[in-house]
Amino acid sequence: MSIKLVFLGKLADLAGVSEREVDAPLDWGSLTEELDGALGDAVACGKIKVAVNGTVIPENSALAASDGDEVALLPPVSGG
Amino acid sequence: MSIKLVFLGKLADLAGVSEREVDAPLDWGSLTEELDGALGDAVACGKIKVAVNGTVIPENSALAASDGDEVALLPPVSGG
Amino acid sequence: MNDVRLLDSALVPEAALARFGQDHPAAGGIASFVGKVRPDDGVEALELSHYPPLTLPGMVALATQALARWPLDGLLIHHRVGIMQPGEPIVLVAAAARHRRDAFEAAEFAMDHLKSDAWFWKRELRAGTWHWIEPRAHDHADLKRWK
Amino acid sequence: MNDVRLLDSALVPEAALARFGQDHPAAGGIASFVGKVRPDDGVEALELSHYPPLTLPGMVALATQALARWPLDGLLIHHRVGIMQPGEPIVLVAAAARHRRDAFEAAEFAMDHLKSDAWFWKRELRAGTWHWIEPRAHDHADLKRWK
Repeated sequence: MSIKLVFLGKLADLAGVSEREVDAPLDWGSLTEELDGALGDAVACGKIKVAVNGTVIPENSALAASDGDEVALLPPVSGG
Repeated sequence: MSIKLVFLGKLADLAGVSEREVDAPLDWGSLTEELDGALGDAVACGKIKVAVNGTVIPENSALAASDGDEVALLPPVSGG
Repeated sequence: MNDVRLLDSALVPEAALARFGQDHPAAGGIASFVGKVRPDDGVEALELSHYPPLTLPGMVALATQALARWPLDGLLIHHRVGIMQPGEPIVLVAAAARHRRDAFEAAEFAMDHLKSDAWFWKRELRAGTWHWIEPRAHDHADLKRWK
Repeated sequence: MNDVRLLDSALVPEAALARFGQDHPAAGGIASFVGKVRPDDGVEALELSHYPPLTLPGMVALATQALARWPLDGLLIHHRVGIMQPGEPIVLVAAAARHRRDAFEAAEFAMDHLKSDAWFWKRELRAGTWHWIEPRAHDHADLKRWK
């Protein structure tokens, strides 16, 4: 009954790991509760996009992940 | 007392040679008289530019070449 | 037709271009661009990270978009990930086409999107400390050209 | 800074580009273009003739113009003369710059001028007969972009 959270870019630094298991199910509310400190702030306020199983979802608030899903947190991509 | 005439592009085909000696001095009138047949027509009517000793002259009618000069007849350059 | 790759070891632009040219013998022209880690600004190293489920598929989609927009014989996109030293190539884009304007435009289109609309995160090592690179307003201006 | 050449034997773009890249290690990017004899239209060979007192000096002046117009680290123009077979490279242009837009623009500027405003005369061998290539209206439209 778990979900794999993947942290990209600076979020991996803030999380201290590049991935972590969390309990299923997961929505945007439970995700932001799960992440605390600077990581939680960055995810809540930081123009993060979310991909579920390799597909970016249109609205973070529509997150609805279940057992076995991979949820990636994608900060804005770096400039050229 | 001679001038080297250089024929470029299709003018070399029409002249049958890539260069020819002609008597000095040479102006635009004596040049067009000197060249006959299809070559003469191409030079007289063909948007030809003229270089004297490696410098393109602004007006063909201003041609005034003397002994030892190199006069090049330049048809329009080919497109890409 | 397209040759789109993520590379985790050295990108050798000349070798890739030579192969690309052989693969498209009928193209009248090939426009290309090589982007390198600039050996200035005190940057000691650059690290690019990616997310496999998105990054390469996004690059493939970008190539498909370019091919739909310009009459190309082929498009090549090779992009590094991992740690690179100053002077090392990061990206190679090449577009083969009958007409040079199409080749140039497709290569610029691909570069503009790779630089600001592809799933890469970069950090630079400066004075022994890693710094994440943020998005730049200028990148979005570059993308607007193609809307 | 600039590397401008007329070549009467094979032009090998990859080798020239590799050297150019080494010559400009500080450039963030290199945009380049290779033009080849198209292996279609029944063309069996292409011959380019030039006039030494004008052709190379004109190419050098073109490179100088590009360098005055864009902030470039360097510009390379290599152009073939003589007889070429289908598929053979005719021209290589490469521009090294800190910013990719400058590199792309300078390379296109150089190509547009080489194609229609440089002292080259071309003829094609088709079905055993040589045909001179005339100027094209389209070329002049290409040049207008840069006025």
